[in-house]
Amino acid sequence: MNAILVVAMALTAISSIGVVISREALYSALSLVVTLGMLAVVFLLLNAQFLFAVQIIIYAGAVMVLFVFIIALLNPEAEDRPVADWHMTIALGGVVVTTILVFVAARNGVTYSDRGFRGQLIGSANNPYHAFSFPVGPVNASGNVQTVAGQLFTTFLLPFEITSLLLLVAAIGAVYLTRRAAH
Amino acid sequence: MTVGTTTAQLLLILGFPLAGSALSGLLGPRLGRRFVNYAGTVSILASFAVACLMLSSVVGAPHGHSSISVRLFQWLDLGSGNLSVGMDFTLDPLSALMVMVITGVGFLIHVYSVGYMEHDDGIARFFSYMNFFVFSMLLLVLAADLVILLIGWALVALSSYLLIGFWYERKSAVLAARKAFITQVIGDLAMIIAAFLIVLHIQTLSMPNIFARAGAFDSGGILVTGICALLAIGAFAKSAQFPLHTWLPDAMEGPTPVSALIHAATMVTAGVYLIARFHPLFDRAPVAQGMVACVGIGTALMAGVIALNQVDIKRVIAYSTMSQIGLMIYAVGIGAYAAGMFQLTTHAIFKALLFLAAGNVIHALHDEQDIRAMGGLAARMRTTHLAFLSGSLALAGIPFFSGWFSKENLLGFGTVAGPGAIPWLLYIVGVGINVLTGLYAFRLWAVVFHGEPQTARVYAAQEARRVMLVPVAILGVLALIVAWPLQFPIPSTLHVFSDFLGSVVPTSAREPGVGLAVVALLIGTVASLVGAGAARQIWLLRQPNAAELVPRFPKQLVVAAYNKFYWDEIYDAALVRPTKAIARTARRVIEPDIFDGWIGGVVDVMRGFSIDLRGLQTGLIRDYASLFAVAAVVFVVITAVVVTR
Amino acid sequence: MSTHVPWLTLVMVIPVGTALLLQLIPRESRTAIKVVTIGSTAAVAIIVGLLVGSIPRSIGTGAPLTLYFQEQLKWIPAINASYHLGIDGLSGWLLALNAGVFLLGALAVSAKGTDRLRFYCSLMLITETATSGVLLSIDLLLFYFFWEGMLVPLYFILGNFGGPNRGRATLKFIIYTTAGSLLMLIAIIFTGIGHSFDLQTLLQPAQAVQPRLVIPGINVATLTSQQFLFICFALAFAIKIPIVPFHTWLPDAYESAPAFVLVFFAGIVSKLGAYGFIRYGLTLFAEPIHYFKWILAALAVFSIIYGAVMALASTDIKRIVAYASISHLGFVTLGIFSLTQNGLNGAIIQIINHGIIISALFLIVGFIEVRVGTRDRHEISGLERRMPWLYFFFLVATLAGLGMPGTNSFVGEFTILLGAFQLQWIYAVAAGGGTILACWYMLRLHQGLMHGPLKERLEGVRDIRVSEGVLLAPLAALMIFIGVYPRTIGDISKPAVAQYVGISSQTPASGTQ
Amino acid sequence: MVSTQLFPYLLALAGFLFTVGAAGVLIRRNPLVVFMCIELMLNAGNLALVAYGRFLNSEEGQVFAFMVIVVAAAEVVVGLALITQIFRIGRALDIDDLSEMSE
Repeated sequence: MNAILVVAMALTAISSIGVVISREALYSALSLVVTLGMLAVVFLLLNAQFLFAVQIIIYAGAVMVLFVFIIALLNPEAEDRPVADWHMTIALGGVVVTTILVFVAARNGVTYSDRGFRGQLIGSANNPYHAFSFPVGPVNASGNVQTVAGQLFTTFLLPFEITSLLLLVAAIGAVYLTRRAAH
Repeated sequence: MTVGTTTAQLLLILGFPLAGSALSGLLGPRLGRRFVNYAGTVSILASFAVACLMLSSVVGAPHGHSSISVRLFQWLDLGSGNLSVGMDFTLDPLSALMVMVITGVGFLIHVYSVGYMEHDDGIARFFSYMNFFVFSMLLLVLAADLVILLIGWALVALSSYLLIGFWYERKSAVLAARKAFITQVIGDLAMIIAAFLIVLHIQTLSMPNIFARAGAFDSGGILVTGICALLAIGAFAKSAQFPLHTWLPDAMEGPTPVSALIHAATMVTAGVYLIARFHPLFDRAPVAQGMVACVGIGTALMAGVIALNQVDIKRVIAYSTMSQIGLMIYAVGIGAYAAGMFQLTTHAIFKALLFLAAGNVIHALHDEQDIRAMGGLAARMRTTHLAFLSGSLALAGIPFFSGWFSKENLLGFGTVAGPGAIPWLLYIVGVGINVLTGLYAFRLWAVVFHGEPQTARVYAAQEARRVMLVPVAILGVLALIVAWPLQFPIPSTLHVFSDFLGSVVPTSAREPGVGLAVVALLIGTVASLVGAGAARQIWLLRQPNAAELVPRFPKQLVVAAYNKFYWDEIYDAALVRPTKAIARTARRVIEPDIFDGWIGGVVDVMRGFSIDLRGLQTGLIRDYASLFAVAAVVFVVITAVVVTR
Repeated sequence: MSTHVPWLTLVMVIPVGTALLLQLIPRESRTAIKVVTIGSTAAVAIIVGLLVGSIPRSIGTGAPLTLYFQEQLKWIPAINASYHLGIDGLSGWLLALNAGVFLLGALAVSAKGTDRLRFYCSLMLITETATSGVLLSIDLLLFYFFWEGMLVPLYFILGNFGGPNRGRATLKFIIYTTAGSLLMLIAIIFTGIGHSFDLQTLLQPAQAVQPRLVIPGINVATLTSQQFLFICFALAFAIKIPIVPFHTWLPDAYESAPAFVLVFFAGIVSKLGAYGFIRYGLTLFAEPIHYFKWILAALAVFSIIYGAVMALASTDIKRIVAYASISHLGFVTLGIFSLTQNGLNGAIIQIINHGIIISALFLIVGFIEVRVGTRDRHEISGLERRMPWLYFFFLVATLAGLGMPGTNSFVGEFTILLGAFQLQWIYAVAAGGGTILACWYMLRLHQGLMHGPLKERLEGVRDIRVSEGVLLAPLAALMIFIGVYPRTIGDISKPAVAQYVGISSQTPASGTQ
Repeated sequence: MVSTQLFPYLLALAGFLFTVGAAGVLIRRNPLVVFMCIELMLNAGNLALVAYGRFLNSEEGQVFAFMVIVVAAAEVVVGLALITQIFRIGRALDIDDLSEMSE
């Protein structure tokens, strides 16, 4: 399992670079498909079966199809080059610095509490990560979808309903925008 | 007297004028002149009728029970130790007397006004204001709580303001009204501060309680002296005493009935009433009393001198009013409260009479007020002339006219005002004022009614209509006889009046003995007769002629007296102009440069910053996003690395 | 009234709900829009009237503050911020004033003559929700939310419906008030974080005397942290009232706003600063307020006199009224910082009075401006002949404005001056001098416009219409009624004031009945 | 079973994806690609949520990730509609050209 996870993670990282550096929008889109698919695998391995399904259905099935469709429809010319001035420096620096920082922080168990940022050594008694207990019980008992749904429709019902409203608004907005263009 | 009937009487006596005012004001313009004439006068008559009932119940009350207080409702109550005021009214001999004067004289003046104002469009407004004044004045004299008294005190000033400015298209009337009002507010403020001192010291503003607890103040102490001095300032403002006297002559811009009612008979004497009412405090503050007496006699002297040098008929009478009230203030200042109130009563009658008679003259001469343009009216306006003569005789203190009784009575108390030179000096000046009064009273009478007519208008003058003549005639008779059954200026002879007031204002312990009183009476009477006789010589017989006499006096004195001793100019230069200059400076310099300026300085600094920062605003999303990213990373680094450890 | 119904929430929700509802009405049905707006504000006014009427007259037993009709829900539990509403004798009266001025504002707006009526009415209703929220919230954070929220609709109102100078004036007002309230936000966070934002909870423990903060390095003792926090609060409130050095937004904003806006803008918004001082200054900052009362009371006296002097110097009739407003609000401030029961009761009475008087004065000035076409006091005279009814209402409002005994503001000024006298007699005397100046400028304004010969240009001026008289008549009636029977306000404000004074003097509110 | 040792790497991957997405936003000109990069950033967030949820033994991470997906979908719908619009009125698909704020 760990091996599969490592491979999926590596593929995610590589294909994400592809999204940014491909010159053609279509290649970017295809790289993104890979990234999202590999992320779905990561989700599955992290016991998030429901999200795995959602990721595949919504991203691969809907969003990316839409992207590819639009690209095909508009057929934009190939970009010559990405911007290569100081923005590039910031971008590259940001990628490196942030990744390392996050890794170091996570590795050292830096947490935020009401007393500010605090670092703890891994394995110490105060480190919340020294003894993970996997949610085997509830997942095995009722299945991931059921537990997530339980949360979604009880505790987070209001945000859930609000997102549905958001979707509706977005749909109406899209129709409205494209309809006006017809005139 | 029971509380129930007293409450009913109070409500009626206050309600009639108020209702009359509302009816005249609201319905008057619709229903027309006839309605207003009736609404305006009948309301006061009804009030007068109730006042008579009231007086009879006060007179008929058993000894020691002639004072009754009622509370209509609690006005404001902020808890113990704080402000607590009731809408309280007291009916006692003092207030009953004042109510009689206000409604009685007031009614006659209202009737007179029907004739005087018959050609004026604003009759509804006029009667509305007049009735409102009567209501306010009644509120003032009936109030049993200092705050309620203050309300009445200010409302009479308001009615006075409205009536002085009645002919509002005249600039001078408008200014006079404002001046009167602002002067009154200065007095109000002094009284309000006096009220604060009282309530903070003895925790009550209810007047019966104040008087009952007057013992809480140290006799002659600084506190009670301060309170009395402040109350006296209020009284001075209302009664046009120096240094708050300048509004009264200007107030003659109002219609003549207004001058008669407000600026002669009732409102201006409220100061005397106030001091008499607060005598338990004044009795404990001899320094304040002395100040009051000095101011009173000083004003009386100054006003008398000015009256002698004025040429406007109403202004002469106005200054004479000021002078007479000065005498009353002097009386209450030396503790002769009943004597002061007696003078107040007779003065209300004869001074209203003089004003109304003068009003007849003015009316007949089509608004001519300069006495140099009159003369020889006696033959053309017989009744008015007789009435005016009666008023002048009373004013001058000629024996057996009402003024003689009251004024000699008052001056008699001056002989025992106290040890030392100053009380005697005041008394001597008081006697001098008797001479002065005789002089200006008969100067006016002689110049207006005798001698050769000075203008063509005089030849065309006709006697006033009956509605104006009857009130004048009634007052003329009253001015002669009203004092006879009440009080004789020698103690322990006839003292109905002082007995009547005795339960409220106990007769001063310092009462002149009979012998001293007779001597004082003779001196005073002789002085009055000398003044009147001299006036007859100078202005009626013209031997010697006034024109010859005037140069014998210092020229500056005559000019200064003609210019009212320049008090208006002094106040203008000392108070009005500096305030205006400060206001101009505030508008031109302080507001824009300092108060707007400091905020402007902050704005300038901010603007400098923003100009520096403008270089970052390229307008490209990309640049903004980059900056955002850098800032985010920097923030994370700072928090993670610096803050953590 | 039943306490099971969330009346206070209703008071807040009705206006904003109506504002949403208005969007369903077509823009063109102006009458319908106006009627709905009036109906909504009237409904709020009725509810508030009943609520205020049912506030008990006796000293409450709730600790530390007695509040009625309370509602409490969790809002942000993590930082102990709650949706806590309640009223007492103080906020009750302000709420009544609030409901009254907005009803008046709804009545005053002309259905025909106003551009974008629906937009305006919506904004006005949202403002009402915000001002009600300021008065109702017991939670500091909630208070701040509404305090700032009020500025949003006001910005659009002033920016869209003002006179020629509106851009600058609006910006000045918004920046001024926001600057003040941001400092207050810092102080609120400092006060509440890690503890609670609920006023009731914050007041529970006795406040220990805090040491003065020392500037490190030079070792100069400054003020305690409490005092610094109070300064932050005080600045926000002082700007809103405004007290004199912070007042310059007011004349500009009042000058540019039309009368129907000023009815509620001048009627309630500036009173909220005074309310804040009593509700939060006296309770949370008992020690600092005693420390600073001398300077604040002195500033109040200066406001009284300075406002009066500026009113004397102005020729624009609207600016005169605006400066008069500054002067009157100085009395309110003086009453508050007398820290006596008399002064505070007077301040509450005067807050109500000023709302009534200033609304009336601005309406009158507006009516005159519309008819005459100028605001220069020298250009207008002798209107009494043409407009007797307006003259009457103007007279009553003028007299009330100058503190005439028998009108409402005499009650307020008398009690305030009494309180100030208890604090320091010289303050009362100086403030009393302000009343003499008030007399001067108010009478000069009134007489200048109404008296004197009628200018030829003004021959055709008409008296106010019935619909305009209907606006002024209840105001004039209230001015006289409160002057004759001030217990109406005093009885309800008294127990609340006793509590605030009790808290501010660190002693339990004792029954004075 | 996934080793807990991988947790820091998962978070690092999330950070990496996020910054790569951000870099794309910064350096790409084509609005379509910029959109894809935003999707990348959103997914980075999702990954962090899911990873934390997994290791803190809570479903809430997934719930939030689900909502993020919904929001992302809504955003894509509107965004793409806008892009077609821009294309239809005949403007080049270049973010710098489209900026109205510069100059």
